[in-house]
Amino acid sequence: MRETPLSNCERQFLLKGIEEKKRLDGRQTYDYRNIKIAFGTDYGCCIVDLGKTRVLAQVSCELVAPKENRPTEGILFLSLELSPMASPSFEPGRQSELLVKLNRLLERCLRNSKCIDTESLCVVSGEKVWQVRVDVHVLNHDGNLMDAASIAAIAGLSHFRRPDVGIQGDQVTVYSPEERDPVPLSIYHMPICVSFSFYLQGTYLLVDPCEREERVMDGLLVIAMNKHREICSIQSSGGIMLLKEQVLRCSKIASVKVSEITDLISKALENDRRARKEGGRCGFAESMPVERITVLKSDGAQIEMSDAEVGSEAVTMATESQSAEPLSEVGRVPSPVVRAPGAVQVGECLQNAWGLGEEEDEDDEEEEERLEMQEDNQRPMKSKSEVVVISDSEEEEVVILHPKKTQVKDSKPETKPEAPSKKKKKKKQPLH
Amino acid sequence: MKLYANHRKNNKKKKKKKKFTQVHVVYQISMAAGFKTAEPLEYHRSFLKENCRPDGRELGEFRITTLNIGSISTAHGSALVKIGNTTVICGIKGELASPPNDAPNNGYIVPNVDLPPLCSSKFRPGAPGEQAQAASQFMADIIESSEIILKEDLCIEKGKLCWVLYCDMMCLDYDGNLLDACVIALLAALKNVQLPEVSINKDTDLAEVNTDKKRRLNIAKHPTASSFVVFDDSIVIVDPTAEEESLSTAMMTVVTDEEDRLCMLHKPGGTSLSGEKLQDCISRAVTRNREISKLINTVIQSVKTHK
Amino acid sequence: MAGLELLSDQGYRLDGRKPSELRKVQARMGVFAQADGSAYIEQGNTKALAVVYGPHEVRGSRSKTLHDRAVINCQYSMATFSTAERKRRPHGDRKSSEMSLHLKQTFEAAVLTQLYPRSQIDIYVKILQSDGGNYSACVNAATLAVIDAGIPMRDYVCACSAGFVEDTPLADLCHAEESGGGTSLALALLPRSGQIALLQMDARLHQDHLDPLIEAAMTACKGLSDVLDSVVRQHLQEVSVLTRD
Amino acid sequence: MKSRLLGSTMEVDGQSTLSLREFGCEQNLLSRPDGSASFVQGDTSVLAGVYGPAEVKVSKEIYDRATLEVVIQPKVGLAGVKERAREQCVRETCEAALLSTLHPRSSLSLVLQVVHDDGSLLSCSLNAACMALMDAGLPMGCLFCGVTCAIDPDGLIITDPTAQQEKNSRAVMTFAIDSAQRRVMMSSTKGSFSVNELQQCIAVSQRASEKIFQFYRDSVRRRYSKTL
Repeated sequence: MRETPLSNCERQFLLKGIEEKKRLDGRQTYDYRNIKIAFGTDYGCCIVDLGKTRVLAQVSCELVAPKENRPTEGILFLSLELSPMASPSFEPGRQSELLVKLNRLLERCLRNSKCIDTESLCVVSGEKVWQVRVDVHVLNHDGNLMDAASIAAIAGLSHFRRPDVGIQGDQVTVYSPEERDPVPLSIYHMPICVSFSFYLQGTYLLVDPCEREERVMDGLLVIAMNKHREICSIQSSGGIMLLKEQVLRCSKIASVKVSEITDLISKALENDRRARKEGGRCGFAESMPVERITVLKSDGAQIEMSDAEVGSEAVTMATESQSAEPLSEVGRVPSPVVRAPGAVQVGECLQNAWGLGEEEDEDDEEEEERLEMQEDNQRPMKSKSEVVVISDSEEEEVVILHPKKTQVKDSKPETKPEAPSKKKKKKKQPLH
Repeated sequence: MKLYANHRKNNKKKKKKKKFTQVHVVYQISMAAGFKTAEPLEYHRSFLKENCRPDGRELGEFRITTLNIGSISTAHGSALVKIGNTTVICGIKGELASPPNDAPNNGYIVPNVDLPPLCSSKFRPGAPGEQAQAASQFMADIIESSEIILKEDLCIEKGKLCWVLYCDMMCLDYDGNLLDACVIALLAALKNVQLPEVSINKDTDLAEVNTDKKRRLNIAKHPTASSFVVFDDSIVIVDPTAEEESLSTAMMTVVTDEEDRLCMLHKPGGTSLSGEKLQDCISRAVTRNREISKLINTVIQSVKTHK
Repeated sequence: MAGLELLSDQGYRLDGRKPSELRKVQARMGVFAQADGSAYIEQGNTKALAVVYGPHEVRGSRSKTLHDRAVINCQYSMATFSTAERKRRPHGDRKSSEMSLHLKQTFEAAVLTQLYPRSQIDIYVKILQSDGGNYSACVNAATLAVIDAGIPMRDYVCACSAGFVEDTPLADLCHAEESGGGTSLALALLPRSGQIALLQMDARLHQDHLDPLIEAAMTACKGLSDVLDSVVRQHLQEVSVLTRD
Repeated sequence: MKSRLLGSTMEVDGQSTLSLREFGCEQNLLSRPDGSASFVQGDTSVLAGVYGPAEVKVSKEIYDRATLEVVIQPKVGLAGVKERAREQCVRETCEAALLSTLHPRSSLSLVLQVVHDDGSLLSCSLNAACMALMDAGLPMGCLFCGVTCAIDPDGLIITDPTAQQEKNSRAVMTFAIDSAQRRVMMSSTKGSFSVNELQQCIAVSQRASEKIFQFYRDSVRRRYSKTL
């Protein structure tokens, strides 16, 4: 499905608004939309809402062989998916430009800035290391996917706990969460992306553009930073002309935003930790906004089965006694017919078009002749394969085409050296 | 021409047993082609009203099922099954591998269903389509659910060496009821499997294959499948052809084993069925299991006696 | 830590350059006869070849056509022998497609695309030998090729990389300096207006150091633009000598 | 942590009661899709989004009804054969319920995202799908819901099992029940079981479906309580 194009008047309306420092949702130029961070019951599962944009991240890990040139380092693998749920223009499994761009940005923001300690993920040098995999799913696209994805990914990584391992000799045991508490990853710093969109040849800029604003922008500048005011990645995209001063100004704004968001993530992590410690409920089921009119929750329901049980028995009983049912022909099992050693047939209705059953219609005399003939052919072949090639299959065609021959015949040959042969298949084709 | 030949034969059979009336045959031959193309659904309905089907079968009747085993000598086990025109060939190859980490005394069974473009114009070349993938998953589920072979039997040395059985089922001609044919083919091929004996040499720690000594697999259960389609939300027919499948409103496959236990009741959506109707289908499936067990036993017997 | 190796006490780099010194640049335009524009550039040991076709009508899917400007189609690839280890996939992996995307963005900003509505310009760039600064070599080669094809641009687009070691910005990084894991910045500049067509930076750098780093890269770009300008002028002279009878 | 889950058991011949875990649903929670819903059963949670009726690709066009596509996104990794099989089950169930002949030559797409799997995933997916289709306002002949039953090694039936219960059980069956006649629309089973057990599970599912349909009704009533 293609994206609905933006009309010219809509475009002009948006741009005019931006010129007058007004945004569609009433935000100021440098405002972020509301950010909501929720964690699932699994470790490393995190949903981030940035306004209406929604992103789900799941961190998982497995033991793999390390890369040859880095035998003592674990692997951080990032994969961002644009789910077709997020926007009608996203097709599953397509490598679009946007997807490549987001994936590379995420990789550079998290992996190249070394946000987690990959050396602590080594189990046996050169043999087994942990591969930490971050799957980011975009669930609803309302602009600024990059910021939402980076928040979800880093929050997921900070929340994640990998199973503990023990090494005895060359035996590596992975402990289940019941045996030993899983261990968190060691996070060096938390890089977070901040996006700036530029309008009217770079005269105006907006922080955290929504989907509409993204569609009229000239270009985008993404700055990834951590709260220590270290820049982890910068990327400009789209055909914009930036001035150095603009870049420096953006980096200043970004540092403020990043420290706010970092605090928010820490708070969310702290809340989740507390909830888990107290044994209270956590997970998405608990973060459902019950007060909303579109939400309904129901406590577990009991199912009364006292009377229904009789019903089900009745069903089994009733149908078992019904022998007149058209489908149940219990008790009458037809016995199979051996057509050749290794080829057996059951069923007595119509023949298939391949010709395997058609010999029934032939004369018995012919049958016997053939039997004798084939007995010689068969012996040497039996050991290898059960398929016998019949040499004189031309006759069969004749048989089928002449109704006379097929009239008087009731006795079926019980055994008959016959099997599907390639030659026959070919011969039969003109009949179809 | 083919049609004509078949119908004539049906006509002849009628004298023997069936209630196939003369009227039907004339009707079929003269008007069939046009009516069938223009209103395929009506065409089928007019038969179902009379409790029979365009190819002369009753509602609960299977097509002729033919089984041939051991026809592929390069495979460790093989079987060719035809249900009517539907033809499926299954070849099983065993390979040696190290057992899975989480279950060191198990082997693997890897089923795969292939629907190549040659079997029907419905299928395109390239990556397997949804139907092929769903069928592969169905076969994997049956193997899992019915415990047709105990996976422990495939282990040679705990944590070190085991068999991987690659069961490749390929459809050569698609005329409906793929799953039944696949299950029969798989079961017969597994019964046909002869694996060489393998042992681990204690000194060298290497596997030694003894091709002279062959052993057969221990088949624990004998599951068979019976497929049904539903017409017009109420009429249930067994063993559908490709055309019946495409016109039906729902499909269902029941898998039972020789102890009459169900291994699978697979109904991927479609119109709903009541418990009673399901029960009918299950009863038919149970009978079918007997037929097929007999079929497989006979075929194995026939090979043995001729040796 | 890595800085100790990259910058000596005397303030010289691994290959003996001063921090702000560029590598030797050699370039030629019009290396292929059948292409509309082509150029070859060597920046130190990095060697790149760029070919331009177009503007021509839109090929492939018609839906890409833009009614008010030309479509720019870029493909970046690396020769299998260009790196120390043989490259398995010369193009099509995530990094290459990202690079193609960046080249496309850079030239969409620089080329006056609105002059060629409903048409397409192809820019193909191949790295023959890689020794750091792949992106900048590609942009510089492509600029020369676009000029060779006679396609109007706002200005030269010059690109250069820069790094940051021991509070000193280094211009035009070679492979050893790039792979050390330190900061590396790639910048494409339109030198006359001082506008940045593309900015990309990796690895951690304190915010306060951003200004000197960008400044160093911009100076380097301006230096490169002088070199490119002289190459173009020389090429024009050669061509005009040939055509004058 | 998971001990609070309420799936109690029933002996095959006993008279005890069965129960569903607590369940909940949020509709219309995503802004882009035409209909969306998230369904939660205990800890299992599935998010569904529906687009359509919309323009259809020529190659997928059906002249007398709408083309329905179902995509199931797993949480980790790419969709595999297992997801394909599930997609088929959900799609054919939805096709039977939807009155797709009212939108010929158009496309409907249903995307399901697994948010958390703690057992009964297929039934949760079906419920989420049904709620999302309702939210999208697509015409349906009937509603449907999914119920999963497990039979543990002692022959006890467990409704709405958790992942742990599913793992320990001898057989797991998932049924889709329609709201009009309470008949079986879809069935997907694992493990082996007797005919009697099957019929009992169907009966149990039919009973459980009443609770879920009641829940559907309540949530729709609540949702439109201001407008009605």
